[in-house]
Amino acid sequence: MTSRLEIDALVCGHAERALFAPLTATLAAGDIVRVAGDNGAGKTTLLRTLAGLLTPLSGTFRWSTDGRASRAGLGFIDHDNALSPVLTPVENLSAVLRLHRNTSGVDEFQIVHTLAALGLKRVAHKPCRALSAGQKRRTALARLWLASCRVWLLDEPAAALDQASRERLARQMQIMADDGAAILYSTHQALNVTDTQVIELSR
Amino acid sequence: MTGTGFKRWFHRFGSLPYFYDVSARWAVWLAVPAVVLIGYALVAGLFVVPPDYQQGDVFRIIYIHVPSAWLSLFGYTAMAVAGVVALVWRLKIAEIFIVAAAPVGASFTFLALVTGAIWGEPTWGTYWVWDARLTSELILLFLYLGVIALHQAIESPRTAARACALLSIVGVINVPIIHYSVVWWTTLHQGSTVSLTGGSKMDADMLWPLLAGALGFTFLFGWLTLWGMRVQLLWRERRSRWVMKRITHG
Amino acid sequence: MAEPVSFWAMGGYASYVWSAYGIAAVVIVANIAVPFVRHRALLRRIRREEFIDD
Amino acid sequence: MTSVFSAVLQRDLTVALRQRGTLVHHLMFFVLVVALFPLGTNTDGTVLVAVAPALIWMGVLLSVLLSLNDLFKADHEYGMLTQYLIADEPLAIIVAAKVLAYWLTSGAIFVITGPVLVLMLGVPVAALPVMIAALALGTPVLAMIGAIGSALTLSLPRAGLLLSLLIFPLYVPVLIFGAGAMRAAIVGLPVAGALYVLGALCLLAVTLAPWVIAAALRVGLDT
Repeated sequence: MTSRLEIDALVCGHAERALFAPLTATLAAGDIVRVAGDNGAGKTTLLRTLAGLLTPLSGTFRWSTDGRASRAGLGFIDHDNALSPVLTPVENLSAVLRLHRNTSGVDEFQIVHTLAALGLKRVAHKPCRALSAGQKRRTALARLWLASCRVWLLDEPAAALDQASRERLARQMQIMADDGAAILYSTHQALNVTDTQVIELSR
Repeated sequence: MTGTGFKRWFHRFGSLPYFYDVSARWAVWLAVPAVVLIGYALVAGLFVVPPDYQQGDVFRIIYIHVPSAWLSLFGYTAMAVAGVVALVWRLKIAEIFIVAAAPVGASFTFLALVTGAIWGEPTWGTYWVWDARLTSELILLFLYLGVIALHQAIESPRTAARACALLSIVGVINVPIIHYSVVWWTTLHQGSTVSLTGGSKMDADMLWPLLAGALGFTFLFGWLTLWGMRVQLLWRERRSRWVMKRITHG
Repeated sequence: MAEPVSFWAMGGYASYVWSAYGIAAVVIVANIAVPFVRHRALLRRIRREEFIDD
Repeated sequence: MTSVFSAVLQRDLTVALRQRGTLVHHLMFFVLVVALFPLGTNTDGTVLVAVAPALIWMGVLLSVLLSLNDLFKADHEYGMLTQYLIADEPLAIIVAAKVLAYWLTSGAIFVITGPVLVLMLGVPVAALPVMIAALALGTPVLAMIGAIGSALTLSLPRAGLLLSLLIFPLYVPVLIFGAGAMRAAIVGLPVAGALYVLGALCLLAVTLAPWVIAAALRVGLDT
């Protein structure tokens, strides 16, 4: 199952004000595309538009999986980590994973195992409000290991991560790309992944 | 109109600069019939039509009350239809229509309520009677105020208009349900009160001014809403080039 | 034609009929005036290029 | 399809049960509104009995209004709503699960405590079954319509008062038939008609509202 994204002269913005010049690009299986641009250039707006949350000002974009137009199997990790402070990391992750059709079979053991690999074994069963920003970010990123999505949109995945976690994140992104997933991400800190393409958002 | 003809017209009609220019001319075609019809309705209603044998001259308020009551319903239904168009075809003109029509509809609903109350006083002895129509009219006013308040509360104009579109659709589904439940409630409550227009069958010369008045009010509603749309359009597109072009040399 | 003398009296209901028509006139005039005033004010603001930077 | 429904339902119920405080607050508000009202009237029972149905329903309406903003607000803040919107499963199913969880933690409580409170207002015990039926059929409609208003005012920081203006007019049919059924029960008139209409409203709300709520969420978040 391979997914593709074609962007044609897309312009995003808020309240009729365009944030960047019309953008044309494609994202195919195995690509790692980095969205570059300084603060406020519209990186988050672009990602949220491609995820289908915002309507673009003009231009179009088309998702297709094996030729059929569909946005199934899309993974989106943005600034807020979709973690309810009352629930534990395990409960939060199983709730989010159940939303994807192809990963609803993940059981608690796999979740705890992945959290342990990310150094979160001690806090796996504590309410998320007790976690630090870095721990919350790693819990949110655990979805990269657990959900087998074909396309990933990552909004500054490396935010609040220490050096070791950034290395682990970069390695996992590389593995997923080699495995045929398509990744579109924005970041401020450099991540040593081989970007197949860099989209520069300029006015 | 062939398929492509309609599509081209639909997109041109949908394009905002085209609408802004053309609406000035359309306004005339709405204003003239409005003035003529309302003029005829008022003149006939106040002078020509003989007083009602039961209520005497106070019944002449009908020539304002019924047209505005009709307009309150017509306006809200029009907003709901525009809501469907705005949400399904994402047509900005339809969004702008809803936002412009809401205050006009609300003021005529208010007018229907006030004239109903004024008319009720001599007829029933109190200004407010929980009559089925008046109560439904009051709730309809709240529905209008809800749309207006929602539009003012939401920051971005696009989201505000689309939220109002959805609220109008939900509202219009509820209007008949609300009316039915109010009628059930009033009949249960105090038996069927004499309806405002009285049981007497309206004979022809009383009826014509009424129909003319209602039609005239509808044209007036169209004219007022059209102007409201032009203002909304300028506000939402104030930064775009076509507005600058038309304004600086206009 | 109702005789002009009692026209204003409206058969004793003058206050009701004319207050209703008066309020109707006020509502209609207000609905005409508001868009016009706003339209002109908006034109003035746009001409003064107030929105270029905001 | 059903796995997502039960997953979302289970998650929301867990969240609600871990914050038992808010449940108690909603219940206390309802009890206070109904319990303190008689202090404002003279003590002869006939007035209270006559006004009891209206008081119970207004108490339920106000409590629902107050408890509505924690329906989507929390998930919106933590970004969970974003995940719901881009999920593969239809949003209407997820929303239906959320509203059911919300109803279980608020509406259902009013259905149980309402009749008990109404005894304080001097309503004959014989009328209690109808009261329970009316509340059980009416509160889901309040939850569903309230959820539409809550979704529309999602992006607003303080939407409480606006929410009441949006949804109270839509609550009128439930108020009329709910209180109407109770009044008929108190005086022994037939109640079938009012309860059937309430049932119809309930069915209409439960089947149509989730799609409207889903659309409202997409519109509300599209800023």
